[in-house]
Amino acid sequence: MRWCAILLPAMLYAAVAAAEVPVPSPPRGDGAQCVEPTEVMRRDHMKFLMHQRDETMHRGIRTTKHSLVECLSCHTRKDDEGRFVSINAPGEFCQECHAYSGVTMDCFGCHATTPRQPTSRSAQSLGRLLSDTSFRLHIQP
Amino acid sequence: MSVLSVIYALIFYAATLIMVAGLAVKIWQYARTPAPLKIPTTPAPTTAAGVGARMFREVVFFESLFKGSKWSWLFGWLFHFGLLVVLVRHLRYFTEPLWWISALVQDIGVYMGFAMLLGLAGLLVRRSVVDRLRYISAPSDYLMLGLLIAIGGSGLLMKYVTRTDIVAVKAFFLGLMRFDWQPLPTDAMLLIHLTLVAALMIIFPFSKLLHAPGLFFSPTRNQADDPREHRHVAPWAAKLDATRAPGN
Amino acid sequence: MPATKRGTQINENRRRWLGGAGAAATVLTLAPGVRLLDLALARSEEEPVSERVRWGMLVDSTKCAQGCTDCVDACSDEHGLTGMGRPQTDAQYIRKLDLKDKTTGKAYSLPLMCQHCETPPCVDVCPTGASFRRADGIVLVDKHICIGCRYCMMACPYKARSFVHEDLTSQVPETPRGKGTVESCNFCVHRVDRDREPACVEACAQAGHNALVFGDLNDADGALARKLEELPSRQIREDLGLNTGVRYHGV
Amino acid sequence: MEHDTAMTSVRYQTLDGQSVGYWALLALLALLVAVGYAAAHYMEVQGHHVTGMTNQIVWGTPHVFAVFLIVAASGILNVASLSSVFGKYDYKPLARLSALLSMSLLVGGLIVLVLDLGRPDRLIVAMTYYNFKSIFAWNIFLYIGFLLVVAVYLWMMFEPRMNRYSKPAGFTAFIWRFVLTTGTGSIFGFLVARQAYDAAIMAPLFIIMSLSFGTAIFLLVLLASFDWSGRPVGDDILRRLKNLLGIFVAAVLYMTMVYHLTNLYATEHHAVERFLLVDGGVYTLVFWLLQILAGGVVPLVLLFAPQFGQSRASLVTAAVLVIVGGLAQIYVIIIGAQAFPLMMFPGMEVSSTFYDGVVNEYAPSVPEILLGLGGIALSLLVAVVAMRVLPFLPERAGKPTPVSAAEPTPAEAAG
Repeated sequence: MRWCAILLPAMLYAAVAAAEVPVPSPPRGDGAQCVEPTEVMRRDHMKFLMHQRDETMHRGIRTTKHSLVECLSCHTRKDDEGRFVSINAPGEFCQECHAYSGVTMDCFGCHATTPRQPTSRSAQSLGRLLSDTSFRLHIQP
Repeated sequence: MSVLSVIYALIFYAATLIMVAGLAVKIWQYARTPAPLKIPTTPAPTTAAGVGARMFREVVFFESLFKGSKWSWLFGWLFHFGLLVVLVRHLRYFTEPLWWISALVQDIGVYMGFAMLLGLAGLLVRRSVVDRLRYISAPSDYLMLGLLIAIGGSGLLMKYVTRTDIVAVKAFFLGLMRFDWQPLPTDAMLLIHLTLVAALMIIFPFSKLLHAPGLFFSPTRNQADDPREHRHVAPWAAKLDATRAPGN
Repeated sequence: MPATKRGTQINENRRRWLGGAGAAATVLTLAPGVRLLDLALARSEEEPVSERVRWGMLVDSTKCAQGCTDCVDACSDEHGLTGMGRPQTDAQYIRKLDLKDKTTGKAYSLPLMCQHCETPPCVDVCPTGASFRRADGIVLVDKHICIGCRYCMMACPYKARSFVHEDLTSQVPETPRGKGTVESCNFCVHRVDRDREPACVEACAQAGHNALVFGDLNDADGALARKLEELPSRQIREDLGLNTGVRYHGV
Repeated sequence: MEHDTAMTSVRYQTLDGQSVGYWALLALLALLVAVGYAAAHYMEVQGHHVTGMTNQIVWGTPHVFAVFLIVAASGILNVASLSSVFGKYDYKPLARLSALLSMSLLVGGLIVLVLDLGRPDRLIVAMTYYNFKSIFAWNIFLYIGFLLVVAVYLWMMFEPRMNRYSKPAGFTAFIWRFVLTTGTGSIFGFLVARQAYDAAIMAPLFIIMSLSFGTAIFLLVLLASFDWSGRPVGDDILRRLKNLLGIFVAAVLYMTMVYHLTNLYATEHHAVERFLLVDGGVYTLVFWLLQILAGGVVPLVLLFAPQFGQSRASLVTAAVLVIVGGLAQIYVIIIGAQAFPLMMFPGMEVSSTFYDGVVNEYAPSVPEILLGLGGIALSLLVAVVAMRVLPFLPERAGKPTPVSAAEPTPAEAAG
């Protein structure tokens, strides 16, 4: 009798709760392969970003393998009007998993959330465009 | 689905069942245990509302422990408060979408993890250094402290050293709750952490950790000091009472 | 991808782009003589900045046109500094100063920005080390560890720093900047690391003033050292002995 | 209830804490704390443009309150030091209260300081990244260390078995608080950039300010907590505290004078001195009217002129004025000094879009003031709760005052 009292609600719960498990599905990046295996990136992407951040900030090393700008260039999507969507917008690459796991990102208070929007550039800033990594990637065939 | 995932799924079903059922049995037992006399520790409140307030202070601030031993109170409260916040933080693995309270404590929760360990360390030192405490300490007392320290330690190690795929961990637990099993990442530290937690859940209904529900059934705390205002009749005594002649 | 191969690729892209757009003006500023470092000194991407180089600048006030704000505009554009219409709290990395000698009445015009001191007071006072001086002399704020205490702003004799007073959304990829942190002129470090000049210098040259000369103070044969040899120059608040990286001529 | 091992046995008791007045006070303070926190939250969410601060005046009203509280925290420990370090055992019954207030004021001040940071969420960064050349970084250690040292000191005083160590603990706390206030003063003393700072005298000036503000606050808290809980305060102890306060107020005036005179010696500083003392508008007014007159001269008259003698009302008024004057003094030091333009080009008129060469404007905003008041309320709230939980207050302070001699004539006071 006692056990029924416990098992009955459990079985009822099972009947109600049995459903698809929500799992985040971040959009795929542009390239064929990320700079590290996916299994590694899922665990340690922040370690790479932190390392790269200190190398770049303090030692002026601007290699692109683990740079946030490079992440953006692969993982930002464009909307119907051809403009980039912020990578931390709901459903976009970064936000999808971070919202799921309750992790707040402290990157995008400061860092740009899209590559340079090509349409917003004036002719004056051609020089800057030329050196812009993300721009370079997007004009590649 | 790996064998490991299946094993852990079964372990957690078993652990949950044992903990819930065990607690239910214990609470049922506590609730039926007679309290034939009014024995609140005085000074005690004389009204039900007063008892509620006293119980609140007892549960939230550990009032009687504070009056009894300042050091145990300090470390004990530090541990319990830390544990509370850490548990709320861990709700993120079981709720989708995230509950606001869990989102709120995400940042502070990490530091509370350290506070929890500090409190446990204090309690352990106290138990092993103070003579009269060491004398009354049984192996199970150390086991509980050790288990909690190992759980906290492995959790923090996962946060700072060997990380795991927490998105997959969440999917695993949501899967358990929805009977739609998902694979569990096979990181050693995660498996250690989860094994210890399952062990704690299984031990819980057989251990001194029962003070958590037990506190609410403690007659020295949950009774109003009103024997002059109301005659106290325990439920089992009421039957006897009814057979007695009125006016007697 | 190996650095050399990647480098070639960039150049190919640049060439392709320039060919299409015909933007000759930008190429002019990269003409011979303006190149920042000799090939011998240029570092590869993996190599950290070193003390062999000390970046500096000479401001020739005699060539700086009163009322011209090309350097300021270029800076705003380069770093994505969009004003909020609140001049007291809007960030300025570089500003134009109008000076008038009280005795002679002679007027001067010059740009003022972070002076990239050799011994910067902002670096001394910063509690977390967010304010730091790179090996090559560029003074920066590591906004990752800046807590926004503003002690550096109290300590800077040039009022070169700004505090970000509000949420921003208009950042450019090269200059991350955000609410609650302090920022200042960084000599366009992202450009310097890619062997290019700061935006203000480029703009000044484009406008034909050539009042700003950027270069390596340690390179005796470099453009900056030669210019410093040729023109008398001074440091602002020389009395503090900060050995600034920015020098001024004609004031 | 505990017994002291001192020659005269002192009995300490917790506040009863059942009265309506107690709960009303608690509710008021809690409300102020909540409002202060809401103000800080508002400033953080909106960004600092909703405050009075700008890129020209970067430290504003919250810093005035925070520095005031931190400085006073160090000075308020003086009462405890008098008994532990200087052997004035008449103060011994008040040592616990003194130590408690020094901790609670420091906590209140630090919270205000932290909540006014651009990134208060990064407090942990301030604890994990250190630049050991920074006086701010030293101060983080000094503040945390002070809290620990005073906590140990309190433990020694509370725990009968530990009483014999309370003297060395008190001595450590005594030294520590001098170093702490030296550190606070040096934040300004080593700033070469600004005309009004860069003066070594800032450290001793801050130390003497701490003693003055701390004693004033202690007097008010002492009288309030004892009166409201029906504990008698003897005139003898008040007379001692009154004389101490008077000496400290006079010393602050003297050190302020020395600060300005040394500045005036160097001709290059005449402009900033002229600004502060003569034509600085609101800062000149605050300096002369609030800092010097209300916060210095009037309290001295109230404390020492025979007409006011031993009246508790005049003592309370003097202490309140010292606190007002103290806030005014720090306002002038922090904000007045920033209002004066940086001197980069001597002999030149300077103008720019970045407010070079002009006196900078600053007006305290409501959220800033609420945050500051919230800090004061938090300090008091901590103290009021602590007094109820642990026996901080003795049953009486000083020797019993004969009823007939509650208001002795000046002649009696002198005798």
